Amino acid sequence: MFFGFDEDQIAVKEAVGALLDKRAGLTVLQQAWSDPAGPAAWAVWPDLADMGVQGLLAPESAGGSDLGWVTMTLVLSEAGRVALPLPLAETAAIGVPLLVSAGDPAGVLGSLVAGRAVVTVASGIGEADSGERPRAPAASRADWFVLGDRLYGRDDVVLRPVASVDATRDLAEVEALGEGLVVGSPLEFGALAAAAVLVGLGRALVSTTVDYVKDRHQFGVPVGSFQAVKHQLADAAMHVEFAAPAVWAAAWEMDQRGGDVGNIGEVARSVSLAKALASDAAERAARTALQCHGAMGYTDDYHLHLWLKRVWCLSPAFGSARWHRRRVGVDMGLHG
Amino acid sequence: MFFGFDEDQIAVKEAVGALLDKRAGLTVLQQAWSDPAGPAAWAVWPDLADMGVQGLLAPESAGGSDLGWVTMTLVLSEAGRVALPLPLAETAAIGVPLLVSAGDPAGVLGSLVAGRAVVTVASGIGEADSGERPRAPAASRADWFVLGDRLYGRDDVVLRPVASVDATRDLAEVEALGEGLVVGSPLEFGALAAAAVLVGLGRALVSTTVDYVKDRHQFGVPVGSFQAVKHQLADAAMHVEFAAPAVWAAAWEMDQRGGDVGNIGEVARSVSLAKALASDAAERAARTALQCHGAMGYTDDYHLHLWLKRVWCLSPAFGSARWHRRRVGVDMGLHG
Amino acid sequence: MDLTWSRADEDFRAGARSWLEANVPRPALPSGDTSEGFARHLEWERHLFENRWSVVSWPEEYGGRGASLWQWLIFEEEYYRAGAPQRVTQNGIFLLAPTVFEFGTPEQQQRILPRMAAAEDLWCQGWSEPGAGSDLAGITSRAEPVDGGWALTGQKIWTTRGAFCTHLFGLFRTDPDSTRHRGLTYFLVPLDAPGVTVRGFGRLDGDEGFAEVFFDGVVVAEEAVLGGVGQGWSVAMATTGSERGLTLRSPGRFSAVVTRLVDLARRSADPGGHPDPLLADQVVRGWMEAEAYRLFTLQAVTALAGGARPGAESSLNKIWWSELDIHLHETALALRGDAAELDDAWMRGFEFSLSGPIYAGTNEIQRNIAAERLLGLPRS
Amino acid sequence: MDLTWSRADEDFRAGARSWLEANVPRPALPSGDTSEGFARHLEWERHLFENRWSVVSWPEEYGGRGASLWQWLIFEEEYYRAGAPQRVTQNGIFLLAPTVFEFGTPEQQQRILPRMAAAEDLWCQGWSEPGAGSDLAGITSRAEPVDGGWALTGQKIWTTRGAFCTHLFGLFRTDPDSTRHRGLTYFLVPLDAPGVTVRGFGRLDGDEGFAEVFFDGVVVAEEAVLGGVGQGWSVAMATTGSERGLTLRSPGRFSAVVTRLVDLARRSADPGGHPDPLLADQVVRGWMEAEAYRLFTLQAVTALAGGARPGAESSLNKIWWSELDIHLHETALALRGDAAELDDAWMRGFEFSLSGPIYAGTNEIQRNIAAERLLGLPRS
Repeated sequence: MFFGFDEDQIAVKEAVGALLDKRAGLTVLQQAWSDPAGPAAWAVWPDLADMGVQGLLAPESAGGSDLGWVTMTLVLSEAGRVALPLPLAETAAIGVPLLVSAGDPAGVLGSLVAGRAVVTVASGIGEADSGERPRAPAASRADWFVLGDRLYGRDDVVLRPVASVDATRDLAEVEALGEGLVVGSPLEFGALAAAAVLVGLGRALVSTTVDYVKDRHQFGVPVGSFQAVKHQLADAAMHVEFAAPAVWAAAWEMDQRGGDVGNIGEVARSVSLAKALASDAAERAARTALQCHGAMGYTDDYHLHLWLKRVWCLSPAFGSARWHRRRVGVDMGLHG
Repeated sequence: MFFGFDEDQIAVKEAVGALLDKRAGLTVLQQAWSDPAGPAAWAVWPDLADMGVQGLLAPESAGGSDLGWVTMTLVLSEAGRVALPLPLAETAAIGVPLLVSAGDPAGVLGSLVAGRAVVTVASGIGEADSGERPRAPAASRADWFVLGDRLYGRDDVVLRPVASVDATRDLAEVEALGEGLVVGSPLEFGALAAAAVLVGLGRALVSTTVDYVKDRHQFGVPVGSFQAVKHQLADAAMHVEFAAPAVWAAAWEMDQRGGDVGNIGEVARSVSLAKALASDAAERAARTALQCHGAMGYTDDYHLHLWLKRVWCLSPAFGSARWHRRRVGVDMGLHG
Repeated sequence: MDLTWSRADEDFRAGARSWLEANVPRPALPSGDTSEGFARHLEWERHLFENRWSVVSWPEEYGGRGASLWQWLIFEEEYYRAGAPQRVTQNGIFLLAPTVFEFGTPEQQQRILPRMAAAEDLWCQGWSEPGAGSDLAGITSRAEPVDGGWALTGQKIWTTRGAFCTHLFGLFRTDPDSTRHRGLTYFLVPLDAPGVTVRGFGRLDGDEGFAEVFFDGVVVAEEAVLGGVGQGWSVAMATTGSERGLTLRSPGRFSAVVTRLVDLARRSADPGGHPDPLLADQVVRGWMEAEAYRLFTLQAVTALAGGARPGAESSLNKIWWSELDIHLHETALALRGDAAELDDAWMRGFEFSLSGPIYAGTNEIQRNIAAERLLGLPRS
Repeated sequence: MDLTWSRADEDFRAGARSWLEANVPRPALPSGDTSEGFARHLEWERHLFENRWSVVSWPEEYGGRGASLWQWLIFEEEYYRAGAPQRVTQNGIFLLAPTVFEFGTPEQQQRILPRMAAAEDLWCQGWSEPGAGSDLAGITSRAEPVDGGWALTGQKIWTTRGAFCTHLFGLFRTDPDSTRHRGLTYFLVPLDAPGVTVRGFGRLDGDEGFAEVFFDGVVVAEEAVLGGVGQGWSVAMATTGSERGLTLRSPGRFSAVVTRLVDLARRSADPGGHPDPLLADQVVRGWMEAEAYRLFTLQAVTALAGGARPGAESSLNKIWWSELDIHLHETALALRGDAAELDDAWMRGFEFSLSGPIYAGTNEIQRNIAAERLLGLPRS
């Protein structure tokens, strides 16, 4: 029993974190807000590939490192920390393992790992039919689209841009034209990846807010010295820190199963645990962050809203907390 | 439009409140804890009848005043305030109006109004079957038992005492022997009456706790000067004060329908509103009261537990908050 | 107790309803917090005024109908029910006007109120400063006496729709040696005066709803003072009571959202014809909390109609409606599933609801007020 | 990362499980917080000791097995899984013993620990005083030097099972001029010493679980001091860290409740075979929060096994498990419908769970600690 990270895992996380801080900081994020498909937003993508991030779940034969899900989720939480406006989860943590598992039917794994091609994944998984069409982020730049359990090339889809609350999402409705290639459901991979990003977003929201309330004075004292602020932040930090181990544990279990879509049902309960806790924790952190920032958080002149909106997008993605609790309840025989 | 009380209503409430303070104070309540059927606990019963309380919903022909539900709920909230350990709701607000509505088939209305006979009402209303037998409070002293929509005399039931968390409840399982008399469902009357008592309990819990935290010092200052304590109490007070008008409004609607069981379905939504809000508010007030009292609230040497336990008994009685929300949801077409 | 409406009130309701049905713009106007939308809203406001629905509770001489508080509630209920546009004049009508009625000179009332009702003068609120948000008493903007008036210097921030308005009401420090809430004065300032600079900036939802207003020796006349030099705090508190109390958040606003939410829930049904039972429960909870708010308000208006003054229970009011508003919108987004992220009316409403616990005194401040003034707990 | 147990750990688990299955008393013992129940519990504690399951993580010389932290966790998991009796010796074993291991002299360790493990000496905690609950530094009980030792005077309260114990550990003020947390000393006191008076009184649930302990010039020897005169605060904080941290609330405790709760939910099904979906959701939420607690604990034990010291995250731990415990029992009562009021094991468990956010430092204090020491927010 050892519930910690080994040196390699920590080294990868820190290297990616440093790269993101340097090449995907706040200025880049703000540029992505007005031009999500533009060169500024995407400049870090090849750097990430050079560092091997897109290939973390790919075998060495495809140019990957096969370091596995524990490393992947650590890296995704770094992407969440900086609110990276790129489809890293969709490409590296959904597209790659689906293609690996399906035997790379389109022969594109190498280009994904090399950072030359981009995968995105359409919504509509894990919720009752909302009457909306499937939508995918990074639609202007994606080369491959996962819809349901199939993969489509860019020429096999029709895209209609729609506005997300988070403009960096570059969202579009996706309609498939052809048959596509069967690659398997992205649900488990997507839910776990989103959970990891949400942990990073949640931690960043707590730490940004802690910094703000230490500095901001009202009534002659720092706002952060008021019990009402302290207690909200202590609760937010607690929920994020209790969600994080569930994400690492689900990643470890995924690695034990070899990330094979065939027997992925065995990890479903751990994935639901991770996603439910992470969605709830990140939503709480977002609400707390905004309330503790006061009006400052409510302006788009300040950067907080970029993290808030990402949480609002990812919390329901690949199944809300409620949906995942229900899935576990069904598994326990508590629902019809 | 006038959402207030008239002078008569206020006068009755104040007179009953004064009587309860004088004749059913803390000492009497503590005696009822060890001997709920004893003379000390019951001494105020004839006084209440002398004041006309048991007859508030009875016509003048039966010795009542027919003052109606608004006055009745005001009086019941006073009973909640002092945690009166007697079946006033069961007798005056359920037994009497059921018998009035049913034409007094047993000919007992006069004795109820005069305080010479006592009605109790069995549980099991408004919840899924819990597998338990119906239970009624004040079982040792009750003359009449409402089970389902029927009334049974004491000789037509078998009683087996069972322990409630609230020893003043004098609880027993009730098994009916005969056919009984059909008097109609006690659900609406019971839910509204319990809601009124819960508002009184909730207000008392808030005010007792406010007094305690003003007095209790820690870290050199009154506990009540800490924001964490203030905010919990402000929230508790808010929920109780927003529940109260819903109780009065449901009572007014009940009066408009003449309290007739025949068309009582028309007030069901208002009753559910009142009971759901009152149950939730009283539970919150109980939790807050205990937390703000600290260890002091956790001893049976101190009186707080008597109010807490009454809340725990009445909050689920005649339908929990959840049950009443579901009933409204069904009415709105939101549940199958 | 009598929870029925009088015949006169029912007639008033019928009149409001039929006028609104015939006049509310379709499709709905664009957001009033953009410059294009604001202009469209102004047309609507002036149309309201011309038909005497702009300020129903004001005396007829100022453009109102002398309607009772009850009728005002009825009008609001009908206004929201009809899906009529957000009132871009609300900061003047609901926040400044009650103060002018109470503290203004007859000259000020004549000069200010009719033009406000007609949406000729558009008023924004200058309360917050970079260093004084929830802590209003930390204001440092100052007014110095000059010949025939005052010179204003300083900066206001978070001024809603400041970039679109013509006038500002705000607090300035007239006694330079004063601290905290002493030595403040309430000023009425035209935004076209020399030395005023207004910079609009965006809200969370992307609308340009906020402004910073800079004052660089802006000269105003003596008549720009409302309620007496040095009396600014108590005059402002009256306005603040109004903002936190009944006026901004009439129950009809939330009842209208509940109606839309129930409709959304019915349309979000699974193949069996019903929404997720957990969300159905949240919808009913929202209905219950909106009903409780309506009833609490009826109780409060009964007291006001009987001569009571608004008290600290308005703090409870503000906590309740702001949390209710968030709850309703969160429930709607949950019903939307992962389509919640679309930038539509529900998401916009959700974003706006999140400002509720912040503006007009944060809910933390409101809980302090309720604890100290209603419950009598000691100050920290 | 490796979330599998070693072969040795699996063997340890199998050994514990089979012994517990064969030895746990059936039917369950009466509450250990009544005098009759306490005696029955002592028999059990001695039986545990004789089989070396009383203090598995202690060195063998004191009656333990020298088990690792991991094995201690495994034992606890099996202990709760088996429905074994509440440990009435827990205040000694889990709160005092770690302090004796860290601060005790070899003589104290030899004298105290084996008799504690064997349930010969029964230790209760004397922290709180009528004027010092959450604010431990407000202690006024004092110790005055006398020939060869100290004379203790004062009053302790909320001493769990004080009426049944033989010894007390507690803080007394040795420097009469000191204030707050300076000048306190940690004493070990036999309750049969002349001048000690113990008055038991009831808890919320009716059990006589509390005591007041009065000291009227009680003379103790120099060896009654643990960890140095005047060092009481830092010594006590070590114990408090222990109380708030891992020891009292092993994850197995909550996992066992979850198992019973899932079972209750299945039995509370409607005619269609399923419980109310809202309550099913609450059951799953409880399972998730218990799982999160288990994983958080595994992470923390990994750090401890790697040489880390317990830190302020133990405050988060305490908030989490105490709120989880209430949530689990509230859900159970909701499943019971209006039968919840029956004075049964679920109601008893609910009542006990409500003490969680109060004892061992209220959750308000824990949130302050987490905010200040983990997040670095300024003190008030």
